[in-house]
Amino acid sequence: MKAKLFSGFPLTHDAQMSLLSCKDIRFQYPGTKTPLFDGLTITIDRPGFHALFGPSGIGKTTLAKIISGDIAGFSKQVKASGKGPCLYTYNQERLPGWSSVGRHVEQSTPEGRESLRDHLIHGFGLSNLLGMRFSQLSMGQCNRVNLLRYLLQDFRLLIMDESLANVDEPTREIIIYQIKSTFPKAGFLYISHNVVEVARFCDQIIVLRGRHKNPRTRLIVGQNHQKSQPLDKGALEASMLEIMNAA
Amino acid sequence: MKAKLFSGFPLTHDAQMSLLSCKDIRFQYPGTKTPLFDGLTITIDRPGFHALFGPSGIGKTTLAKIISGDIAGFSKQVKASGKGPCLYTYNQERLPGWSSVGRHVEQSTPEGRESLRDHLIHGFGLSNLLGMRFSQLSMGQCNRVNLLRYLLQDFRLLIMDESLANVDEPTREIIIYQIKSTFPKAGFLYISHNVVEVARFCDQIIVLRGRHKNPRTRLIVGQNHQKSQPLDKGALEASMLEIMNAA
Amino acid sequence: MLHRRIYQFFIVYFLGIGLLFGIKLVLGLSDYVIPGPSNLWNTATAEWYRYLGDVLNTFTVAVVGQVLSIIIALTVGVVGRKATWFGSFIKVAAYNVQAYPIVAIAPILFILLGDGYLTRLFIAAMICYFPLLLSVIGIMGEPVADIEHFYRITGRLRWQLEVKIRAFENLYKLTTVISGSATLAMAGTIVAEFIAANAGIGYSIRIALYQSDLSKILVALFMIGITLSFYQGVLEMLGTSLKKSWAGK
Amino acid sequence: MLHRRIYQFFIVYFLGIGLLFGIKLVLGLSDYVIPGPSNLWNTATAEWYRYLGDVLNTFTVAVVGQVLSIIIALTVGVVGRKATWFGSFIKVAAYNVQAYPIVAIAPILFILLGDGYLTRLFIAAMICYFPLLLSVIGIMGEPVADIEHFYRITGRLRWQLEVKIRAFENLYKLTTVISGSATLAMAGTIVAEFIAANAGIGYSIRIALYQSDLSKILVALFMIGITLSFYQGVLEMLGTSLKKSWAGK
Amino acid sequence: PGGKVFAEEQIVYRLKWLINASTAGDVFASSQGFFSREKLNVEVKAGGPERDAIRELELGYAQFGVASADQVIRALSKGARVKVLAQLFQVNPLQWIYRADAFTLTRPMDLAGKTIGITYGGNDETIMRALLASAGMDETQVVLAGVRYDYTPFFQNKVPIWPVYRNTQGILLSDKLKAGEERVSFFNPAEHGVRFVANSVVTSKKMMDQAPETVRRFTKALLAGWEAAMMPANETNVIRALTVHDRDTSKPVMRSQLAATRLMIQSNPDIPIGTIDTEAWRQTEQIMARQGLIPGPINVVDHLNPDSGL
Ligand SMILES: Nc1ncnc2c1ncn2[C@@H]1O[C@H](COP(=O)(O)OP(=O)(O)OP(=O)(O)O)[C@@H](O)[C@H]1O
Ligand SMILES: Nc1ncnc2c1ncn2[C@@H]1O[C@H](COP(=O)(O)OP(=O)(O)OP(=O)(O)O)[C@@H](O)[C@H]1O
Ligand SMILES: [Mg+2]
Ligand SMILES: [Mg+2]
Repeated sequence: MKAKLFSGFPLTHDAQMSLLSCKDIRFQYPGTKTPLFDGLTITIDRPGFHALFGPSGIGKTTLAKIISGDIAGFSKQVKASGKGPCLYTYNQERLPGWSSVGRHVEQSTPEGRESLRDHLIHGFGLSNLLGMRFSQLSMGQCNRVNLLRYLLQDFRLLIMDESLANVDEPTREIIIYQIKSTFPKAGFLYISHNVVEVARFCDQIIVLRGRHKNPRTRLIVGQNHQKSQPLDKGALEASMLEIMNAA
Repeated sequence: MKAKLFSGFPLTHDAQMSLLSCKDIRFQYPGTKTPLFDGLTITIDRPGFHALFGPSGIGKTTLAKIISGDIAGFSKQVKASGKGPCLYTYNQERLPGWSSVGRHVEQSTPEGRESLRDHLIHGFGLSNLLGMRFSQLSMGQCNRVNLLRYLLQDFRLLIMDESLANVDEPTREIIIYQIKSTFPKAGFLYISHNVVEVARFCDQIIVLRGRHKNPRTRLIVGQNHQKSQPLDKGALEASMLEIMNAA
Repeated sequence: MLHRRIYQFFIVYFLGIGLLFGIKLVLGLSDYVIPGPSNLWNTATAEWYRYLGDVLNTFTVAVVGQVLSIIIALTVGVVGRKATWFGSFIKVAAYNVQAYPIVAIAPILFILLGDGYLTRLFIAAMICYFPLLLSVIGIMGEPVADIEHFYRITGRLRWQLEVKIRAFENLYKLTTVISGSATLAMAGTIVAEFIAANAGIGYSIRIALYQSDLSKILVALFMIGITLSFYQGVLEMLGTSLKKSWAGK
Repeated sequence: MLHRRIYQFFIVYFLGIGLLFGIKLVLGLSDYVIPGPSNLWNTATAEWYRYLGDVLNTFTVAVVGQVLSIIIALTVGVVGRKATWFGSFIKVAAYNVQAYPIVAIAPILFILLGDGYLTRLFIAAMICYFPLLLSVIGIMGEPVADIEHFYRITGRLRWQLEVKIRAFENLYKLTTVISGSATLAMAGTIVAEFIAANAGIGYSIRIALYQSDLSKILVALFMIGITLSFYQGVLEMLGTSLKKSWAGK
Repeated sequence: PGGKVFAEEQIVYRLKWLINASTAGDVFASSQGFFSREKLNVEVKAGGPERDAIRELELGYAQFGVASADQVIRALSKGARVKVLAQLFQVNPLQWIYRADAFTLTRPMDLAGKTIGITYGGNDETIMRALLASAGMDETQVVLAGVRYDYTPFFQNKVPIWPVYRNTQGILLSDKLKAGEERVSFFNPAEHGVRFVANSVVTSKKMMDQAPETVRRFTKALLAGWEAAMMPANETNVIRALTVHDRDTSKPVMRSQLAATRLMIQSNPDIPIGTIDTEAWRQTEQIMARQGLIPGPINVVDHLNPDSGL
């Protein structure tokens, strides 16, 4: 029933083209001695729910911002297919405080996506929070509200930088399943430190590795699990192992 | 060798007394309709590495602040044993920006704990970051630097509110083992959404449950795993299941 | 809060008067340099009512002037907040005009505006707006990245929204500066009356000065102070209730 | 940045002059009401050097006055930031003193400080400090919870540290207000000279006003503007480099 | 329709200073209907330090005004076309006050070695310099101290010789010092040959050319008003008229002020009020030229209209 509800939602992504390709990216933070990336190349060949994984401080956030254009100057090296922008969202974003969360979300809902919004609000467990101000929410509630408003926008690729880091696991699971079923053809890049989660839900996993490892990245195929499917525990553990070994 | 290094560190906690006891706590946020807690009672009977667990928005942060005194007015209902204050730390704290992270940590190290500090800096993987400003750190790096400076202080109980939420799992594992081995007799209350982690590393787990469940809390015993021990996978899974069922 | 402001003002005022009497006593100054208590008291009973009228007259101009200056400061601040050429030009213009002492440009103002209410208002606004402007520029020039990011990246960040976000995030600072600027509006109006009006307490002070009547001036200062303390108190209460209704806390 | 400020000042100034000339032309006014270009030019060539000296004289007082006012504002702001009785008392005192127009309290100042350098300095500082104070109170009164929490809970939050944290987190706003306040210090010094000194450009303007010599005033305004643009530019550069060295960016 | 056939002409008359005893005739002319009898509706506006009647004439904000002679001469030298209609003060009220018990000033040489207050840029500076020059004194023989509106240096005896308007401030100050048991005297430059003209009634040349009849009627009414105001019999009415605007001066003080004013408006009963002292104007121009306050001769006498009110 849910899937049908939003069949009218424009799915802007062309499955033929690669979702994302970054070529030969070199980046160095001003004031630092060594470049963070030096000739980094990444390709994800299809839409879907993918992940960016790697140890803390390796450059996930930086790479995400380069892809989305939040760090400017890489429009030549970064290509993403489809229409709409690459959006980047992170877990410390805030909503303005002058009216309730519900009102803000309402105002940033593009026309025609009201039922999508209501569907997501319900699925994300936010129905009771719409009357509150953002500053009154708990961390995980903040996370969810923020992610929700991004999902309502047009995008060719949505990068979620630890967007669910402060949400409990059962809720997170529900949300991920919901995203996957509601936007089956969109592109997502999910940044998370949770190996199980990444291995289980993601299609392809880009593992960013230490500065001195070669190659800098490894692409690993995850289980891309859907709610209705049975979960192959063995395969999952294999994926997890592969990811952990790669990092 | 490490354990020896800090045998001189004053362990202020008396194993005879209960670590923490909260009695009949009632709390309601101003402007809300129903109390968040109404007659909440919790006891942890011994020092160690414990957890506070529960779904997003259930009141973990609030309870933590009540215990630490960050939310004032509960000194009668909350008792904790030992000398030193209850400290509360959360993952969104920041260090001032006017000098390097290393310098700030140095300045907030109490006298005589310099070697403890250096030991933790190394163990937390922060050695290379000491020259940077806090605003230049990645999220996980911020988490670690912040937690580190709290560990250097006197406390009878340290509440860590998602303090490692943005750190990758292998690093987090190292850090937790390190805390447990360095402060074997101190009291910790670890707030995390990661069931595996909580079940594996924590001694006792307070599970905060939904408003309409009775009782509001359940106390579950975890594996309290130490680095040197073998890990009993079956027992771990049992603990996890128990926790998940309780929540 | 309001009554506290007022009795605190009494303390301040009588400390000041006490200081003056002390100086008079120590240096043995005659009544025409610093008036004695009885002289002051007589003047007060004779003039307070008239001066109250004058102060209220001044006060109404000051309130309008303050509103005007808030509008000017917000406009200039919003336009000048950007690091663009035009933004910095507006800033340069605003800063320069401010540096010209009002007494020096008063002749030019009279040429342009004639005399009367408008000039008085304009001078009051000019004196009051600049400090507001500095704060507004400081606040409006600094992004609130964690909030603005969503609107920027989705192309929704109109300047109005940007201004609203930054104003909201700095509500405490803004209300402090705005309620404090009441003081400046009052002082500005008095200066304006001093150089260019036939009414208001500034005009009365000017005559008292001309007649070298310090006790009248001290009475006038009392009336000014009490009115302002009251106004300030009211503004602060308004600010608090604004914060409550806008920020919900 | 510096040269941009200066040429933008030129634009502002000559726009203003152009406007005046336009009015003169349209209304057919004599040189007495608005001086003509040749009159202005002659005055400029005759007086610029002397006025430059005067402006520099004023400028030195303004700089000292500004430093003084920064110190006063920080002191009062830091003491008055708390919502305690004493804090609010200090605020009431500071606000009230400000509301008294300087012309009205000049006689009292004169008795206390005599005329000359000190009075000039004091008046300049008085005019300049208040806007700074408002910003400082606004900034110092608002906790930066995410940073202060650690220091507060571990008992390390001395007032110095609290002030340092809040200042640092609002560095952009503070530097904007401080560099902008140079303007006020300059205007304040000129006012002081106007009412209480025998030196400086304010004093020269006063004489020119007595002589109804608008062209002298326009030349004086030019000298003031150019000096101030220069100073402001330098302050902004200092601010930028302070931010760089303190904030490392 | 009944009522007036001719509407009264709307006129703005800008004074030089705030309304006080020095403007007695101006206020009286208005309050006693002297203007309306001439079919003029005159609004008398107080002046002030930032006011300049001559500018307002040119800008059309006023049709008549009061200006000091030095203002007129300066304006003429800058091409303003202004005409003098009447000279109100025959004796310049600008004089110097001092404590009579400390010393006596009978001739300019007595100033030697003393500290004298002058308003730099004001016409008291011009007058004092002219006085010193005419007495053959060097400026180094005296100490000139800049003064402002605030009398504290005089009160504290730091500047013992202080410039005041004899008929207004002079009275207030002598009263104040009298209360402190001190006596004062005044030093009047006119008694030592410096006749610097003070306030006069002016209008624009344009007004003069285009509405000579209005000018005539205005001047006539104004001078008649002054005439009436200066009559001791009318004193109570004059004081009542002034008190409407000047609420700060007590009646006894105002009475003394009026008495002093009378002596300056009509120093010689044979000379009608408003008479233009051409010789004094010539001297005033000369003094200003000598001190470099105007670039060259302007023949101020050509701009005086001694007959306008007749
Ligand atoms: N503004 C900056 N200036 C200098 N170095 C920076 C800056 N921002 C980030 N870095 C450094 O760049 C590296 C990559 O940071 P980034 O935030 O991309 O890491 P990350 O992979 O997202 O880590 P985490 O999982 O902890 O969020 C880090 O080592 C960090 O210290
Ligand atoms: N200032 C406030 N005013 C009103 N309600 C609040 C306020 N702060 C928190 N709440 C509400 O109280 C409840 C508990 O919040 P709390 O932050 O303690 O949750 P939490 O268990 O820490 O959740 P999370 O895991 O998401 O951080 C939430 O439902 C939240 O919306
Ligand atoms: Mg990151
Ligand atoms: Mg929480």
